[in-house]
Amino acid sequence: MTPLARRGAAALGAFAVAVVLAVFLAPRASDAAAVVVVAVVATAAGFVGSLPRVRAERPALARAMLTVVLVDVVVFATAFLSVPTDFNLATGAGMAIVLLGLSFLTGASGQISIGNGAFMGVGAFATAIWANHHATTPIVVTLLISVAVGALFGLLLGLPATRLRGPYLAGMTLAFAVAFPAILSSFSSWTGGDSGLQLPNSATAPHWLVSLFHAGTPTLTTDTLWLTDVIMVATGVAFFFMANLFASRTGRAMRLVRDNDVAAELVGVALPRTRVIAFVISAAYAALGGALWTLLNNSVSPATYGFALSITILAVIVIGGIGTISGALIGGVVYAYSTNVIAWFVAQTGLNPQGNLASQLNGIIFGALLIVTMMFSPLGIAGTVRHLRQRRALARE
Amino acid sequence: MDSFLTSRIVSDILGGLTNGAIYGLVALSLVLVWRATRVLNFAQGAMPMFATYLGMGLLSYHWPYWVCVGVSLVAAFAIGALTERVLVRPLYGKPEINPIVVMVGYLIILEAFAAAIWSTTPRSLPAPFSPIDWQLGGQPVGLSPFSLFEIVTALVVMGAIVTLFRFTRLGLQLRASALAPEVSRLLGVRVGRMLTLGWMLSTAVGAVTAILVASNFFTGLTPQLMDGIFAFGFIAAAVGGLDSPVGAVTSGIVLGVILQFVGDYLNSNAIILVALVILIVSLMVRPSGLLTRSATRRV
Amino acid sequence: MITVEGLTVTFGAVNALRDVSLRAETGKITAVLGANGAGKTTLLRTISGLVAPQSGTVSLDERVLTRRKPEEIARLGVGHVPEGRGVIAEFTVEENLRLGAIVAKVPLEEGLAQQYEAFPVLGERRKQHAAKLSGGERQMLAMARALIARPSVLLLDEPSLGLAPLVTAQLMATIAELCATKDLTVVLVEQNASSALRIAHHAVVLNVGRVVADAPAPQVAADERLRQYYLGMVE
Amino acid sequence: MAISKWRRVATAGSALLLCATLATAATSIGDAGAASKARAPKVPGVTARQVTIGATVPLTGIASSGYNQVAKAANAVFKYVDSKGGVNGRKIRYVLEDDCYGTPGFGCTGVPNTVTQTQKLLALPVFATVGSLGTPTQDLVRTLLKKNGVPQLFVNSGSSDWNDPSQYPGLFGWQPSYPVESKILAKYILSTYANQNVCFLGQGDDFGTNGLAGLVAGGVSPVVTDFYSTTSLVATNGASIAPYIQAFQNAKCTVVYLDTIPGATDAALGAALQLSYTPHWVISSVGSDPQTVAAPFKSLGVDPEVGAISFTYLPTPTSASPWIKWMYKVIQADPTDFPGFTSTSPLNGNIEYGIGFGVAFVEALKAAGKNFTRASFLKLLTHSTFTQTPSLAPLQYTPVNHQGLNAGQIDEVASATSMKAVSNTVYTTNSKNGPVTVVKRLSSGIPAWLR
Repeated sequence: MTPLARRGAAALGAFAVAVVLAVFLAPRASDAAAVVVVAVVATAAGFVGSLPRVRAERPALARAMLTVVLVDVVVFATAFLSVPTDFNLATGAGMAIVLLGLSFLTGASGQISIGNGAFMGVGAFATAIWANHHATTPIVVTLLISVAVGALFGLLLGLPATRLRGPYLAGMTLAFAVAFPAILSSFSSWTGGDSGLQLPNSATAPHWLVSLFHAGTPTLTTDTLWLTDVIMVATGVAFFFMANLFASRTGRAMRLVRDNDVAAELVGVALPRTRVIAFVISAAYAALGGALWTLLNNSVSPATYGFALSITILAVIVIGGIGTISGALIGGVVYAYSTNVIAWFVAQTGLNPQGNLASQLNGIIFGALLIVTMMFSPLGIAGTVRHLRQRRALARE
Repeated sequence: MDSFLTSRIVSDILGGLTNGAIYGLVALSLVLVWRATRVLNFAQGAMPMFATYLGMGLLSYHWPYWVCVGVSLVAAFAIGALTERVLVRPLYGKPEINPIVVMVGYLIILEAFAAAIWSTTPRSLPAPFSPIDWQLGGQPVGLSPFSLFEIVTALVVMGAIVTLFRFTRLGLQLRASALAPEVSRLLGVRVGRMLTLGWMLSTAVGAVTAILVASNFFTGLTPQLMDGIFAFGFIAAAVGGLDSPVGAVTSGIVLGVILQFVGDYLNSNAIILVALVILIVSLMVRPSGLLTRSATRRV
Repeated sequence: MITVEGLTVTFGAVNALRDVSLRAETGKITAVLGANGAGKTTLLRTISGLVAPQSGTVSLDERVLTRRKPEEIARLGVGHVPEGRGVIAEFTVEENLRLGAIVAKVPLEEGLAQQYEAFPVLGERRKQHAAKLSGGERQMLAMARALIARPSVLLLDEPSLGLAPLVTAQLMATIAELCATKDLTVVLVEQNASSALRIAHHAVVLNVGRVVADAPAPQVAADERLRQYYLGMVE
Repeated sequence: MAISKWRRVATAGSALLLCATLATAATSIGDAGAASKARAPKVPGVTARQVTIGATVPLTGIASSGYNQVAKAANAVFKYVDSKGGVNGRKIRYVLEDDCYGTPGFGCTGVPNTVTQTQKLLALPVFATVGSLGTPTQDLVRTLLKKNGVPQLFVNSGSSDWNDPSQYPGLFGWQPSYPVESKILAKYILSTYANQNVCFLGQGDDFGTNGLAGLVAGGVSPVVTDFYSTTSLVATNGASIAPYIQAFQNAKCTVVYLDTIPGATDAALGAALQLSYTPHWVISSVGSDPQTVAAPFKSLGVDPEVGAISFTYLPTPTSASPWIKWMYKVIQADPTDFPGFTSTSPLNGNIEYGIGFGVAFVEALKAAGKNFTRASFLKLLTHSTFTQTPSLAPLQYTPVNHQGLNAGQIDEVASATSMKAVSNTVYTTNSKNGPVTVVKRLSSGIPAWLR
């Protein structure tokens, strides 16, 4: 069988499975039709995107197709999952966006930030504050505003960061993360102090969108689902841009900076500028993730965006694979489901779930994973998988 | 004269010196590790916290106070040595983010273990001296025997470290190992041991700090004891320059005094914000610290 | 006496030294010559334990040095003045010397006095930071720092690098004198072959990690082929 | 060059088009999911033999000391009831999720926020959340729980946010609201410390602002009012409180009113001790539990809290209330969560609190009968008055009042482990400008089925 034929067969098989699933699981004809649309788009995109010729000659198109497939599959899946699972997935997707930004910062410029939880908070609060003052602004616009505010903060902190090397930069971002909730609290007339803010309109779908796509008024559950899907699409768009950025000239220049900044300077890379750009992009991504969390939670509080979150972000990206795109996505999944897994584990051990040890297991496991990952496989799960595949490929030759 | 000594400004200065002494000690312990091994130790608060639990926990078995302090220091030496040998040694020569991440993981683990073993309920540590301010004419002067003890301890520890580094054979080897490990080895210096010793010293300085903190702020000994203090200590170390022990203690003390005035005259919720601004501004002016001699970057 | 037998050192896929054997006699100067990248520095670093060889042994008199740590080898009496001198710029002259005396068996004050006598310029500038010294003075300091420990072997890596010809000549004279009076085993790595050959008793020529000549110094100096192809000494 | 540029534009365009298709498909799929999710069990979290309820509480982090016992004490009640055959044949399963009070701090790494933890409870599913802790944390999940139709019962906080039946019909408080408490304390201040300077320190959220509002409504106008931020408190190990106390001393306040959590109470008392500043302390019930507050001072030999005035809506452990004996019995029957608890162990305010709302829940469940739904349960609750309950005065809900308790008495910190009643008069008032009056009808003893 030629590779082309094999791909074609696989795509057809996936299509068939999707249609069967759709017919059995969706009770109404219109839903079945929607599922079929998704299945067709996914299958076609997957087919086109995986063609070797497309991948070689039109990498951006291939990446777009890959994005579509990923998002389609997840959105397709969410329709059949329970509401909390959806919520977990959406939370993880928001986190994945943050991780994409951090991964880019580290992977492309060799810098590390321990303050991305605070940048998330910037986006989260920007959304809440804007929505409280301008309730009629479409959600997409509010999101864009939040991203811009996040980027601005990134620029403010990134300017001194251009002159700092690793540990100083890490320390400065750490100080920002520690200070951030207290800063929010001291501007309480804007931020609601320690109590935080509620979204005024409870993040209902914009009416034009609802009337366009939903038959009646959205029910409680569809409301959540709608948000989940929006977040998935946002994650897809963020992923697509990041994938292009990694492959672009800027991305290459940044990797050069990471590997050898003296050499990079010699070949004409403007060091401070590249560092600032990387920092700003990671802050903007973090802000988008935070803004989406605000929509998802309907509310925002300073304490959520404290130091613990920044540390958790660092932990999940390291476990997923810092500096890689797939690592960010894996990290998002780890974030979404790790506590469930740990809770399950606690149940298996028979420890008193309210006891000292059980309530600290989260920390013990996360800490141990961080150390073990950095010691034995610094590129995390993504790096390990890549390594194993290369080894297998070598063994085949 | 009495009214001057009990005035707001004087009591702010004295209170600031007390807090600043603690910041300075944390900064000093960071500098010790940084000089020895070029690692910014994010577990710098958690390691001494653990040692303090091990040592001062013996108080509940009615061990004498100073013996418990001694045990804490010994525990700190052991934790410092073990950490350097097991966790840090494999990281030399790796990209600079690796030790950062590992030490963050270590911090998480240490705090989780401490909470799992000793719970998060604060433990009360007796202060060796009265924590109640002296009075003049019925007015407190902003200084208690214990806070004086804190300031003196900070200065003594700094003095001891400076003496060790400047005037002893061991200090010479410690400095040489940090500055030029390869050359030092060629001259017969047991560099590995010196690096370990750097971590041991740093953890011991940390343990002194942790005991003071746990006895001082009426919050008792908790697993998160050093979290906030660490941030201020780092700011002091970064402003003073990570290479300079004297700079670290000095800027810690200055930071303490400034923040005391901010808390008193501005708002105590603004303390952290001001500290952050000080950090950012000073790093913009002198990226390698205000009080270091050279601003050259090591390649 | 330093004996090197069948030494092979590789860095990744590159062979830095291939089956190198040589012998540096006590009280003699053995020059190791060769072009840039011939493996001279690697040879010295392997002798003093900084580089672990793939195979082969290094011995000091009867004692095997291979697989010992550099600090142990230093304590056995091997002094190594590294390329670029390795003077600690942040230290004062005296601190550098005190560091050198860590492994010394004689009292510190006695050792310092001796070195200040041998290198008066260092005595004059003992409180100054090494960063302020000139190239020649730094080389003096590096040698004094190695000698204060009273080593039986002195490994010198390109001592003439970056020095003016006159200073180089002076330095070579000092080395020759030291070797004669203290019964030192000197291994002198040099790219500046002519000045090294002037004082050396024996010479080994390396090319791409291999020994291409091992003979008394005058003989090497007279070999037109060696001079031309490996030592770059074209008149 | 020009061609490749066009190619890029075309690629980007096609990508966007795909995303748009996707959004269309995604949103229409929502309906499919909704339909499939509609076939849920009749009463979520309720089976023939078990009722599952849950709460988010701080088991780790800065707020965990003391507060981590509250829900465990409630659970002790449920275990005790279960051992007697449960309520209407059903046992109660109480699931606690740690949310670390949402506070920043290294100790809470890997602990998700309140929203995520609440989602986990929804996934179980739970019939209701009962006794979740914290004003800011529970504010965050009000909408979420409402959307999912999950009752949010007996929130562990005295904020007036829980009393908003028109917006949140499923939301119920339990303890007296902060304004009620501070108004009753204001009456005490006016009568006992007439014409003295009062200073106020409150938490920088609803807790502090509601408390101050009640104090002012009660006729006390503090000469200095300050609000601390919990995040600063955490970051400075309590040192951020000291300047406020210094300011109070400078203002010559002889009465200091604290609306603080225990950690902040400690910081305030400690700072005053250092300054040899000895005002009359009046401390909200939230932050006055003697045992928790005394912990850091244990080795000093002084407990600066002794003599402080506070407020309680539960019987003091030294009182003759039959409930106190019962509480000891319940806690001693649960050695898993309370190891080493004996008849001589001090019964602290946190344990009493947990038992208090635990009993309230089992009584409500008992009243709801064998067959109930979320709607019928809530309807019953809004028309209930529980007179046989641990609180001093009966617990009452009406369709327009979801606050819960609204009465209590003044008590005084007698030692490092106990409170004593200043008098046995129980007062009540409302959150607005109503007068403070004496409650005539107090709670009676323990119902037979609970004994």
